[in-house]
Amino acid sequence: MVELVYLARLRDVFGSARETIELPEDISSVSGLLEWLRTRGGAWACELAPGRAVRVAVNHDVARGDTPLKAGDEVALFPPVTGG
Amino acid sequence: MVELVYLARLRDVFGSARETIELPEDISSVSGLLEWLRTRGGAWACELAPGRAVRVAVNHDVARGDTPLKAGDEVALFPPVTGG
Amino acid sequence: MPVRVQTEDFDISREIATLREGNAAVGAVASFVGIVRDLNDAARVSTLTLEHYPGMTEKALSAIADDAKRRWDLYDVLIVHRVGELKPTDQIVLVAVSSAHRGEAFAACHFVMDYLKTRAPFWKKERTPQGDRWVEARASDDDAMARWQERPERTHHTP
Amino acid sequence: MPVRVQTEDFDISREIATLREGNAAVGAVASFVGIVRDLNDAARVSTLTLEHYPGMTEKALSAIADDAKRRWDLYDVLIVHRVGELKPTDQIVLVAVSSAHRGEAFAACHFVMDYLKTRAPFWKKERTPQGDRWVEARASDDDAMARWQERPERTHHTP
Repeated sequence: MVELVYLARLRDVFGSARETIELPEDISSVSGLLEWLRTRGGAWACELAPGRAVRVAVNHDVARGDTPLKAGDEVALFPPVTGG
Repeated sequence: MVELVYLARLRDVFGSARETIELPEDISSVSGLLEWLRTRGGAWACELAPGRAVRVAVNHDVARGDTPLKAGDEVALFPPVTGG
Repeated sequence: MPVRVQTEDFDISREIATLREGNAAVGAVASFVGIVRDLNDAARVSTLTLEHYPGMTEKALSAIADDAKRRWDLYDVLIVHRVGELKPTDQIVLVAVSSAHRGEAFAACHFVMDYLKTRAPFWKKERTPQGDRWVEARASDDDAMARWQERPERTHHTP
Repeated sequence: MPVRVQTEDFDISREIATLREGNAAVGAVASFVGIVRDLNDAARVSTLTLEHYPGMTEKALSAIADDAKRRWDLYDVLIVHRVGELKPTDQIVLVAVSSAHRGEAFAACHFVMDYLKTRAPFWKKERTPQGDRWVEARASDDDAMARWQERPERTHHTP
């Protein structure tokens, strides 16, 4: 099980703040997860399309495409930050 | 008549905060005034010796050696500033 | 408490007094306050809602403060960032840095703000007469942060 | 009152509130507070006495503030400098700069402090266990000011 967290504009367009998913066996990294989410189509395919500015954090640390995933991780997806 | 103002350490060593002097006729600039003050000897000769870091202001504006002097001017002598 | 995320407003004087407390060697405090403007990208802003990612945000702010302490000779770094609904003229963020001398305090305070703008998970949503909109990240903020990587800005000693 | 010389202490929050008053376009306030340290050049300081040159000092501070306003896009510049007898941990000087964006505010605030240190007629006398002594000007302060003449530091637009 992996906990997905959607923040700010992504939460709005996905219509969901978080969900718990069973990670398919063949997915072991952030880029694999994004690819899998894209297959949901609609807002998922559009917002997570390659080249879109999506940031990912795994367990509260900034992650990259090759950051590995394992059961129990909290994976957050969010737009570029705009605080301060 | 010219009003001389001594500030900070210079006031201490000259033992005077201000004095009014009759400007000798042949003195028409800051450097002339300093030369003339040096002839008083003692602390005057020492503190105003060429090469010493003395700052001069005429009527509240920073002055240089060739800044002209005229009757009624307020001329201040002080060490480099140390505020802030 | 060098890093805080809160809905309540903050008092700059009180925050700086706490930052300096008990340290008579502090000679310089540089600080920055970010404020909600009534106009952004030509649109009237009536409300600004700030969202964060609890847990990660505090961690990111602490990392930025620690990074500043490694780069410059500082006594302390304080970051207070508000979240929730804010109005024009409301204070959003306070960064305050204490050190012996001013050069370090200025550089570190500027650095923390530049990093916070691009690294700390906060998002702004504006309410304008045209409706609600999420504020877009600015390329100029990336540029501002990038310059700290080019030249690590070890300031000369300016008391 | 953008420039003041006074014996009384100042409250940073109140000063910044006054600086911002009535202007909802202010998005950034950078400020600096200089503080009496208990140790200077390895000597314990018990009292610091600050002297100024009434008339010229206010004029010099106004000129520095005006210079900053010409160099950067600012709303306002405030300078408050104390004179008289101060103790370690007492506040000496406050510089606060308001602008739309942070880059301008930071640069201008730093600039004003660097200029003030070498151009504003203030003098410090320290009381130490070894007796009273006038503080000597530092070459590093001249260096700090000189860098603003080399590169006028037109900051890029960083909101």
